[in-house]
Amino acid sequence: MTDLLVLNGLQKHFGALRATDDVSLSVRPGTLHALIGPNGAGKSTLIGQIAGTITPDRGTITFRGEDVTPLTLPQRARKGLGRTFQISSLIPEFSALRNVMLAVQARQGSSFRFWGRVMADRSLTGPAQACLERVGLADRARVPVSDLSHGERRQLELAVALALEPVLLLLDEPMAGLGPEESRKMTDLLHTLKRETAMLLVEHDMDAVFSLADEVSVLVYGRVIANGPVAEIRTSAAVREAYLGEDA
Amino acid sequence: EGTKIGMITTLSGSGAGLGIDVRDGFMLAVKQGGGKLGGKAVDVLIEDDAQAPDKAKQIAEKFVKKDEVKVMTGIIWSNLALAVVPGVLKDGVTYISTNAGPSQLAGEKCDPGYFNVAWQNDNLHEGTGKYVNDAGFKNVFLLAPNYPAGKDAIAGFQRYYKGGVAGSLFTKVGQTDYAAEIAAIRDAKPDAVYFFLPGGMGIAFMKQLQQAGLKVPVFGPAFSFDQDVLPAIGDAALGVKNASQWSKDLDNPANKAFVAAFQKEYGRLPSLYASQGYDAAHLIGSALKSTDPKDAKAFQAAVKKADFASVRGAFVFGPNNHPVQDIYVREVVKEGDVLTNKVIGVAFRNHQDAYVDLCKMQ
Amino acid sequence: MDNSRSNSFLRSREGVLTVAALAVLLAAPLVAQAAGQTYFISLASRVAILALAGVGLNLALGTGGMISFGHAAFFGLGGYVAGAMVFHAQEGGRFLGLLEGTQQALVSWPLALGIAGIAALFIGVISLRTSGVYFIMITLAFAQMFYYLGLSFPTYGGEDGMTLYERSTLGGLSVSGDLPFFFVCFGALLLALLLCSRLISSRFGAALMTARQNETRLATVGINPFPVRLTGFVISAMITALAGVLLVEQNGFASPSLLSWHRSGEIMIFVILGGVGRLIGPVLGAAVFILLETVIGGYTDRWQLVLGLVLLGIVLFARGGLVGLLAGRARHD
Amino acid sequence: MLTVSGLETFYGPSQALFGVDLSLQQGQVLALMGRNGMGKTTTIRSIMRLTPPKRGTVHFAGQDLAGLQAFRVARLGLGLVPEGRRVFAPLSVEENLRATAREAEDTGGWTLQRVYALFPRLRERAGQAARTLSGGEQQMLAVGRALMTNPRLLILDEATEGLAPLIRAEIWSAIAALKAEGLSILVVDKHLKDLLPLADACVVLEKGRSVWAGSPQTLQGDADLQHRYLGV
Amino acid sequence: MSAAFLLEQLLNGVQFGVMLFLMSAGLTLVFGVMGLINLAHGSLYMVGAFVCAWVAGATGSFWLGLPAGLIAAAAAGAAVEVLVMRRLYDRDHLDQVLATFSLILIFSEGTRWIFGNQPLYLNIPPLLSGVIPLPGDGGYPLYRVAIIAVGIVVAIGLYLLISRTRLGMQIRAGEADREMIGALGVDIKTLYTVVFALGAMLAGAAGALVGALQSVQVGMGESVLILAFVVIVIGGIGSIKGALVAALLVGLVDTLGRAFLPRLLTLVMPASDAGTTGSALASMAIYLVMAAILAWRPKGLFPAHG
Ligand SMILES: Nc1ncnc2c1ncn2[C@@H]1O[C@H](COP(=O)(O)OP(=O)(O)OP(=O)(O)O)[C@@H](O)[C@H]1O
Ligand SMILES: Nc1ncnc2c1ncn2[C@@H]1O[C@H](COP(=O)(O)OP(=O)(O)OP(=O)(O)O)[C@@H](O)[C@H]1O
Ligand SMILES: CC(C)C[C@H](N)C(=O)O
Ligand SMILES: [Mg+2]
Ligand SMILES: [Mg+2]
Repeated sequence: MTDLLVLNGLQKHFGALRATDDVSLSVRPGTLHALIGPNGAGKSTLIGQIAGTITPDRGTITFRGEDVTPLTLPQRARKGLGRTFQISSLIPEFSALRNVMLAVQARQGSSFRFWGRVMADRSLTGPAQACLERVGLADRARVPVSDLSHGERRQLELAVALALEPVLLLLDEPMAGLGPEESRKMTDLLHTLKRETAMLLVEHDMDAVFSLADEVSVLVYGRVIANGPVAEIRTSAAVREAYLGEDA
Repeated sequence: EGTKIGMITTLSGSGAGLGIDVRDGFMLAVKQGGGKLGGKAVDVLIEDDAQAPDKAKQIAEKFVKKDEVKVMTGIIWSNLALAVVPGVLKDGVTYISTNAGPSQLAGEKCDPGYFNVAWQNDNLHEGTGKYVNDAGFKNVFLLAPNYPAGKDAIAGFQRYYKGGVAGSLFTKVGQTDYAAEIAAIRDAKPDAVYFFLPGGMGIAFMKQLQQAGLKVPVFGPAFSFDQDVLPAIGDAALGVKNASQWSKDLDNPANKAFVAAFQKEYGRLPSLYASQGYDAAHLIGSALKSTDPKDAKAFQAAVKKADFASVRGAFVFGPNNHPVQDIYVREVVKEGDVLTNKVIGVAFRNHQDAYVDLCKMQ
Repeated sequence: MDNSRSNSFLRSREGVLTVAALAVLLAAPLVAQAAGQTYFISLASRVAILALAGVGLNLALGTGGMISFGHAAFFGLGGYVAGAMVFHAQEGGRFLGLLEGTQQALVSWPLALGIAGIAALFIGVISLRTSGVYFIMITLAFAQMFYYLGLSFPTYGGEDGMTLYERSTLGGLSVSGDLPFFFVCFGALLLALLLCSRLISSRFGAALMTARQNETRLATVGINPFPVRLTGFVISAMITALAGVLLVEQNGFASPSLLSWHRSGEIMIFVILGGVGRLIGPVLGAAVFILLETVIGGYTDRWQLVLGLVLLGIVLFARGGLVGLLAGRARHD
Repeated sequence: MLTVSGLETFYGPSQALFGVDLSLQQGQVLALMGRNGMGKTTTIRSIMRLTPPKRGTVHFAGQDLAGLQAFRVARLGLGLVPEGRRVFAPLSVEENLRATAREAEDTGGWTLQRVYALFPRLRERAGQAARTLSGGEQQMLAVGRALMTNPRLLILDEATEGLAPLIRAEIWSAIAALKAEGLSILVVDKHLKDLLPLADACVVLEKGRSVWAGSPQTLQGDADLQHRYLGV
Repeated sequence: MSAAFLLEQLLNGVQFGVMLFLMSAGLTLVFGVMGLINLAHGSLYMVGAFVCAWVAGATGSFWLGLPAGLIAAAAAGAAVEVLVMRRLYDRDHLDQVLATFSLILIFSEGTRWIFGNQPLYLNIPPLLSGVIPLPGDGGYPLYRVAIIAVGIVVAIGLYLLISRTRLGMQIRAGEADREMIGALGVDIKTLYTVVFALGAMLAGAAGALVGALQSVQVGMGESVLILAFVVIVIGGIGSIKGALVAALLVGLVDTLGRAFLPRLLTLVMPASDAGTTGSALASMAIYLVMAAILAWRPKGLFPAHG
């Protein structure tokens, strides 16, 4: 089986700074690939390039065998690249349900219908409600985002991404700001999701990373310094020195 | 309850000075008559058009439909008059223009219900044109705003000025910086400048011309040098010649009384706009004496006689209901501290506008 | 809103307000007619027309977050095209050298909307590259170009404008009477409101509202914001253009003041005063503004001062405009 | 040094705090704990008078803070590292540090050089706009910015959120150093493992009330307590 | 066409640009830095001009009128900030639009009430009333040269104030996060009142200086206001440098367009049409330029962010 996502020699400079420095890496289907590294290592920049918000200076991104480097953000999303944001990015005036419905609608590719009422449209509400159920927000469907707590927003963020039925899900620090209990719930949720979609996870919560990941890449100063299964990374002296410290 | 007269005029915005003078002149006459014109009680409804055509149109509609006004007056600007007048005439209103005198309404679109008590737009420009021509200037620079009355101005001037044109520029309406135009004038080396810039535009132009140290004789219609702008222009205006159908110093009893009363009432000298408002009131009064505007035919016939003592001296209406009158040449002088105009000659006697032949209403 | 929800909208305070406002607007001219006060019929028509212009802008501004300061361009363009057709029907000549004039509204009005729509498409494609205040100003720039074009277009009178001596006829119907014409205006307003309310709750509406609130989110789920915005902008422009058409028909007069930035500002004031993004907002805004202007103007020369104070009071003390004051904050699903 | 009693705070009509009491001695580290949404941030906002409390009192160094505007409270010597960083996005790193800096009353206060020494990464990025910093870099900047006001009481609300383990450890050792210098500190943080050894006292919030106060040793020793209030 | 003519037109463009800069600088400060849309900025310009003209008229001295105009504009600005704008910082920009639109109405009618309907007289001081000779037999008013000088000094001063001083940092920080800067001990309310008054004072300065060139009348601020917005948008909102460059650009485009477009068009069309078409095009020129620049750089020439 070919790799789902292949990054080849990606580079991104900001002035003199090499935020991404010749990164090559691949994500296999059906796996959860974690990306860790110190603050400012370039993880979010890398996610941005894969999703399409940041244009790389050089290198290619191949997704499901196709070169997606020239595609725009929405085009990539339609090819099956879903993402969540490090800082929640939802539609504040909409209810949780409508936030997810928008994703369902996008997947159906039907945003130029002007007359029918979305709330009366079972082909939108049905799947959206299902996604909310999966993340445990079913009973909060009609609550506007502005009234949701921080943790609930992170869950909703995930529900929106799920509604796109992505082939690969890009997750940027989904645990940030969650308390111990919510973190554990989120980890459980990602565990069940692992069965359907491949994921690229950026996270500083090592408990979560080590319990979820199949494979880990370590990014330092824009470069991949290590790559391999969890056990290997965990014990790598270089990784300990650059990132983990005494923590793990 | 007296006869209703609807006055639509400009009382706000940069053109407010003109409308306020027309109104004050008109209301002075009403006040002198003790609330009556021609012995009949009148009820003057005054509304501000803010110099916007559609606003004027709305007010006219309200006057016609709500207040059932049969006589209207007061509009300052040609574009507003063209928006309002044809419509109200259809509704049987008699319209007395106090200032706007677009050529269309003097020519093809003339109407028995429309009278202009001031002048046709071109008249004062024609007067200055004649004077400049007679004075022997051969190479004049022309300046006017880029709008229809501006083009009428240039056309009117050139109808009687036969010399060469050193250059001509159309400026933006409401423009206040004329540095670029002044440089162009300097560069063209004309022997005189003719400009038509009413209100604040003229103030700015004259001041800047003087500041630029450009010593060239300037001429204009009275609009560029009347009492509403002279104090603000300052000494830059001294000695400038301009043409007008009226002047503060015209020697007739009506005018003497008007100027004195106006000064007493409002504490300032009247402008030609004020004189036009005052005349309009008396014109209406003269017709009210014997008729009622509800009988439009009779009323209009009475208006056409122009049987009142105009502050400009005698005048009659021509076949197109526009004045046949003398056009004077004035000079800006200083009386004590006050800048004002003095008649120094006559450009035309019994002058008639150029569009009368296009008017089918003979 | 599904069906049960649309009923709940009608029962909500905002719904009641909407129905009440429209009922008053409809009833006023009927009462005026009965009382022989025909002037109030034209006043009501004008309220309906300017409200319609506001409804158009509200779609771009309130729903789509595109603060256009150039809607006078569409308002005036619609008005000028419709006016030009009547003008040519009366005075001969051809529109743009191509089309014979006509007094048939069923021909000239759609033509006016079509041309305004094309202009909006063109302006939108360029302007939507920008956002925020840059968008405000680039739309103003385009409107100013149209304004100066109108000023110097001698065929249609330049600054003098053009006077039309008769209204267009609608099919076989004459709308020269005040009351029939009011019904046309009111009908147009009602249709536009219906269109907007359906649009907002449709799939397109969801995308358009998201484009306003969170553009990245829209792109991330795979919807390109640009065509969504552009479509919203064009529809909005065409609604406003219809208002321009009606105003020219009502006044029998078209002039560059239709295109001036004051006009854009005025339409925007209606929307803000009424309540941005609220269905009935522009209607309330236009009605209150015009009434204030007429009433205060009747009492004092200093009406601008009083109007200014009243408006200031409303902004400072009523969040969300008049609708916000009367019906509370907006509810969404 | 800081005494809070009976704090009740509202967001519009909805009440978030229902009675919070706590007190912090000069030179102490106080850990404010509780699950998500229990009112920790709101307590801090109430102390700083960013969201003025409806009832209850706050005294700092003997002074009643009632009626003061937030900037006056800050000038008394409260330095805030807010939840979610809130660095000044368009300003450069150095400008962020300098804009609100206040001189220390005595020598040995915080200066640009000392902050850079604490976070060398910030020195590297000194001229860069804060908006383009990585999440963790922004967090360091927020801490540095608060230190530059030379506070007498440092308030850290989730200051290690999103930091890499190594940096987190550095921040903790920096906090320990500050404590050793005698600075009073109020900390909210979810990493109990790091926090408890440093704390002198703990207060636990639940649903807007302070429900437990005691020493970190007691808390650490009581698994039931931890589970009940903190979900650990 | 002589070289002196060209030079004079260039100077005119620069002078007009500098005047626009004075007007725009305050606007871009208040808007880019404080996040406020202030349509009433033109009214502050008017206040400056009226008070300057009135005091100069009463005392006979422009040099007393000028500071009076500045103080009056600054005071009006401070009052507007304290009474109105302060309540609108956390509101939508559109609320600010409506509020400041109301302020225009209030200011215009209020000014008319106080000063009457007639334009006021304000002339340039004798000290500055000379003409500087230009090559050829041209000349250029000293007063306009003085305006250019004032503009340049203000530009440099403001640039330094905003980008180099701690006060400037605090102002910019306040725009980014008003609550946070307060929580760190800065009295942002007072600071903003001061900045607003400073912006108002610059507008008042522009009004007073220009009042001596033009007519001082109600409504004088309106057209300048639109141009000032054009300038700050072309320059990039919040950027003092951008405002200066854009103001000069707009000043030159407008002046040179008026001076040369009608002539240029005579090459391709009859002279009578060229006059009208040329002046119509000249009026449009700055808007064409703005649309082109924004289509090319959607955040203006010097985007302050990013
Ligand atoms: N637009 C930009 N301009 C300049 N530098 C930038 C820009 N965006 C990011 N950087 C820099 O690039 C580096 C990588 O940033 P990035 O956000 O990818 O880090 P990260 O690995 O996600 O860190 P964290 O774990 O702290 O979120 C940082 O040093 C950051 O300051
Ligand atoms: N701006 C706000 N408006 C309305 N309610 C709010 C606001 N901020 C917080 N709340 C509510 O107040 C309560 C306390 O929130 P607070 O942010 O103080 O909790 P916290 O303990 O800091 O949580 P976390 O660990 O998630 O930061 C929560 O129920 C929250 O939903
Ligand atoms: C001031 C007037 C001379 C104006 C001119 N009559 C016009 O029609 O616009
Ligand atoms: Mg990151
Ligand atoms: Mg918190």
